[in-house]
Amino acid sequence: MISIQVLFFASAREAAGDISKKCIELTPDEANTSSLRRLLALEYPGLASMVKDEENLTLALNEEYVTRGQVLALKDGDTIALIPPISGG
Amino acid sequence: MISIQVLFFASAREAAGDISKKCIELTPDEANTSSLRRLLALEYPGLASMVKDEENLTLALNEEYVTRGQVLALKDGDTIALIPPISGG
Amino acid sequence: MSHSLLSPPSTSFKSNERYFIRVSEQLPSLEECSQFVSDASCGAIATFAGTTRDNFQGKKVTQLSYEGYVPMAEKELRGICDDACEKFSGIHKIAAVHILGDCPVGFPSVILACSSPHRRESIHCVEYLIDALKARVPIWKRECYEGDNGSVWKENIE
Amino acid sequence: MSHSLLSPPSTSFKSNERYFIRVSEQLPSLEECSQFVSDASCGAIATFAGTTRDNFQGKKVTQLSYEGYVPMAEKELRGICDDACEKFSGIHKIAAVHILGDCPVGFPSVILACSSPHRRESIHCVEYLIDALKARVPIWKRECYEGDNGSVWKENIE
Repeated sequence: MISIQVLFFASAREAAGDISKKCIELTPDEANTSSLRRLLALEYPGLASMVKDEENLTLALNEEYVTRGQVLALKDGDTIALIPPISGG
Repeated sequence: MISIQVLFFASAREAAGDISKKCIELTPDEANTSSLRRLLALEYPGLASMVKDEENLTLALNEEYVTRGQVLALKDGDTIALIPPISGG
Repeated sequence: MSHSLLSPPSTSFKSNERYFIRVSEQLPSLEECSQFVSDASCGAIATFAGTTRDNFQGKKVTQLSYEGYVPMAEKELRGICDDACEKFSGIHKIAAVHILGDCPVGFPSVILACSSPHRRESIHCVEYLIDALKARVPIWKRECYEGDNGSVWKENIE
Repeated sequence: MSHSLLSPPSTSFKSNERYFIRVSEQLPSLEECSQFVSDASCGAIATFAGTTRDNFQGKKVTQLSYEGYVPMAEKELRGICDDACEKFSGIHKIAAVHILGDCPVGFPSVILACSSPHRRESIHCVEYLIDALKARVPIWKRECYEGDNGSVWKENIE
């Protein structure tokens, strides 16, 4: 098992029930961004439609955006942030 | 005779011997911008080459630029400014 | 902090750093950002400030409230500054600061400033910076409306 | 004049006038120009400041000294603002101020600021304003060099 940290922001944070941060354990089989999206959808039903939709929610792995369509391996200690459409400025 | 006011700025002011302002009398025949340039060249030899060259010195009549090539009539009480190449900013 | 009418380039806000990046609840002032980028070798300073508007599609806006992924937002801002300096070779210094938390109507939420020897590059750079900020920096704004009209998370569309 | 870190739109420098035009020995500050144009209906403020550079073609510049045909310069600035508002329909307010007399290295000689509901127009407007100012406004600068290198009247070429 590996342990990663998940950060929730803005509408994703609210959809998950106002959770900002969660430590999640993954089996070696689940240790990638695609499986993580599925697990988060199961754990947070309110977040499901958002987290399964790459158009709607981008991931950042250790403060780097994950390109749409890309599936990245996760390792122990990684930080994943859930990034809904941004609106800075 | 009509009487106009001539204002000298920057390099034109210095070329005329550091004169900023001068009242000039014109006969009805001389009452236009083209004759004024000739008269100023005679009166201020240091200014002559500059004031005869429309490329180098623009006139403003009552705070409006005189378009290159244009000869405007002057009337009593008019103000003409000698505008060397500008360099604001 | 006190400014005379004719503000000299202050030494109090000088720095050897090329960038002044900050995402925080305390937004530096326009004057501080401008002073940071000002330099004797530069003849041009361009700035852009985004401020809270009082209306959106006919609804009266009372304030915006900002949330950010701070370390990544500052990292992205730094990346945008690097890209800008590569794109506009004359750029000397850049300030890029963004507020977090509440931003009432009329207050600035973002300030960008840059300096260059000549004017064209600073002006174009500031436009590049705000476009890139809106496209890349993980910050979110919630728009709050008057009365019972609630609030919504906005989305930069452009 | 004192500014908090988070500067609100000051009421002290507000005006019902659309333009703030000044050509004088006392240059208003960037903050004052920005405050003049700021408005609750506007989400964008762009500014440009031209400052005295310390060098020109390898010669060390000590200061610039400005002379202006003041009433006509202010009239031309007003004309430029009118043209800008016609060209960029979203522009709300404009400040356009220029110094006269000496302007030491690092000090601003000209400040332009404008506001609009959205960002694009303010940024493009500020570029239009400085280009037009350099082309039309009857102001002259003498560049003074270090040591025995004298001074020359400059000419805007662009």
